[in-house]
Amino acid sequence: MEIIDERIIGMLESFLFIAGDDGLTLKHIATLLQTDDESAAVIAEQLRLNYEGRADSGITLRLYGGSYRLVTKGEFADDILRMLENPTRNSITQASLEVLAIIAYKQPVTRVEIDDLRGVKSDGPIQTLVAKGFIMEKGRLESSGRPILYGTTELFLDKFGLESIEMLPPLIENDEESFGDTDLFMTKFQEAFEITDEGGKND
Amino acid sequence: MEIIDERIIGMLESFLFIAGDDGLTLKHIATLLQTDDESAAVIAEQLRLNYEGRADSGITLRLYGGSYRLVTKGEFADDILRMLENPTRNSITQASLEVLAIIAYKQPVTRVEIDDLRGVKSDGPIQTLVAKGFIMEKGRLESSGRPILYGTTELFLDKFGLESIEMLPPLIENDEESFGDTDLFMTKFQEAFEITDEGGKND
Amino acid sequence: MTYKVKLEAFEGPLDLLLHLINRLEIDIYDIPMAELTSQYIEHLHAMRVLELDELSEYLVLAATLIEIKSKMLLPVHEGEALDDSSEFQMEDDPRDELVARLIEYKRYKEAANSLKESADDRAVHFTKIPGDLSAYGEIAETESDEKMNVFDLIGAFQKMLERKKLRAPLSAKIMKSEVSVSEKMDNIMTLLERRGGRCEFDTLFEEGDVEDLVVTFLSLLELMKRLDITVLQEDNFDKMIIKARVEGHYGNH
Repeated sequence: MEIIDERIIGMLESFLFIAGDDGLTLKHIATLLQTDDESAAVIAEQLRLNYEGRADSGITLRLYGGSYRLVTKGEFADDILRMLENPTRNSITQASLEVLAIIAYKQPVTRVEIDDLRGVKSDGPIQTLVAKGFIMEKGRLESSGRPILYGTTELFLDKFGLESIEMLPPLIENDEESFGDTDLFMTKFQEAFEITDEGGKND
Repeated sequence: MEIIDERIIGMLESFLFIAGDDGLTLKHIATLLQTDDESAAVIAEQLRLNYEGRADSGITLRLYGGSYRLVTKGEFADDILRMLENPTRNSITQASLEVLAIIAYKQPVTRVEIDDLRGVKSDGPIQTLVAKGFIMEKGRLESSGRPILYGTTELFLDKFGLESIEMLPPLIENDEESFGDTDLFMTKFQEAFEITDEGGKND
Repeated sequence: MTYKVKLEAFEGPLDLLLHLINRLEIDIYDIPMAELTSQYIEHLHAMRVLELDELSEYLVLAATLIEIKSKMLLPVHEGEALDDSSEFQMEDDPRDELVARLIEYKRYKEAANSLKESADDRAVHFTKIPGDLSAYGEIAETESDEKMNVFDLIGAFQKMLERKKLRAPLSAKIMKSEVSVSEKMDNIMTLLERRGGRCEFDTLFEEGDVEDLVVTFLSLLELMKRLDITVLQEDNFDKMIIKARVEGHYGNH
């Protein structure tokens, strides 16, 4: 393995420190370090490993929405929250979350499609999500009425801890098993027995 | 020498990191680490020594005007100049964007109000935004000092593709969702059932 | 008899239906329409006391359920096969469309849960305000004519609100030098002295956070009580003026 110059890791840290909440894209890091994207990624990864490996480090490196950001380590969250008067954690309603999930996976998508999928009107949640900066207009559908097409924002990726929209976990495809715990249990039970059976045949 | 718990050094780093340019006083650090001033000073000194001893660290700890704060190491000052030449996306910084958002939504608004909302001085971004022609003086507040009231310009509407300032999407300022149909639903639901229950007892 | 309905907020008719399917341990691929429909309608009855906007949406689904149920009661027209291909045309199950909708909805409901988890994981990491680069020199201007996005404004605003939540306790709350009421009373009297014994009420409230303002106000009340000051207002809605007591004058007694 190529040995990375310690100084360049320090340099990256100083850049990221200044960038703070804005973060830096890989491209930007490469420009600033006067190197190529690939090397920049290696250096960033080394910085992350340094942070993770040191117990006396309170910060670490994360990639959210395509931007590398320094953030405090999760283990200090309680200590930090202790200082807050009224720590309000993500207060997002189930309805808004459902709408957000539909938009995240199906974007660009119209309100009518969302309504149809949920079986209820979604105007309220959509308005909330726009105001929270999680979704935005991504143009209009070229059909009668030219309805707004919604998509997610960078802030959404940041606040939901996603590197990019491609990094969304896949939707559960055929979830016959997930209907009812009994079914799941039975399936697992059967799987277990099939394995045992096969094992027996091999003897 | 007393051995300092590595975790508490990390914790201090995470606090200092969040505090940013404001830094933390020794008293404040002692409160946060739940220890006395003397120990806090020892821990801070250890953190500083760690930074200074590591070539791969881009930041260090400084005590200015009674506040401890994290700063980038002096040796990277020249490299940081490259950040000036390669500002992040758009040509408009996050700070300017914030100030612009405040002015757009709260206009007419004074500089003091903007500072209060942001928690940092906003002179720089305001100047930039005036220079860019996005904001302008919209009169003076009739109070002592007659501070300038800022508002957005036609150019702002044009650049952001807005027909009028009323076309700005609505904003939510606290975490509560104002579209709390679910809560209302639950309350009414419970009320309804309490009534039914009482009816039952009377039988 | 009043039936027991589990008090749960449903996100809509499909959500209610999923809830019933789970609770009744129904096989979604072989829904007993009669049972599900009656349970669903029972719930609607319980909910009818509420004047919900969404009630109409719940009713639409009720109609669909009833329709499916009745279709399933109709005799299957067996002798109607007109050509050979008919044997490949499986009899359409009237429940298919509903099942497909339910499964689709459930997928997104689960995705919503996983998003929530992901957001909770993210929420334990805090970041810092970007450093002020102008301290290092002039920031290069990359003037461009490109349109800006209004949604970036919202994002910037939301980020700022979040940061403020962190900064409030860090900078203001603990670090602030708390001024006591008695100290503030002294300050006010000194100020009045310097200004020839009177000043406008408003000038005392020009700076400081809420707590400072409250302390100032309490100090004024205390000073008024002690008759050290009097507060005058010449006319309705006029500016209020604070006057220091002139030695020897104890009110109008």
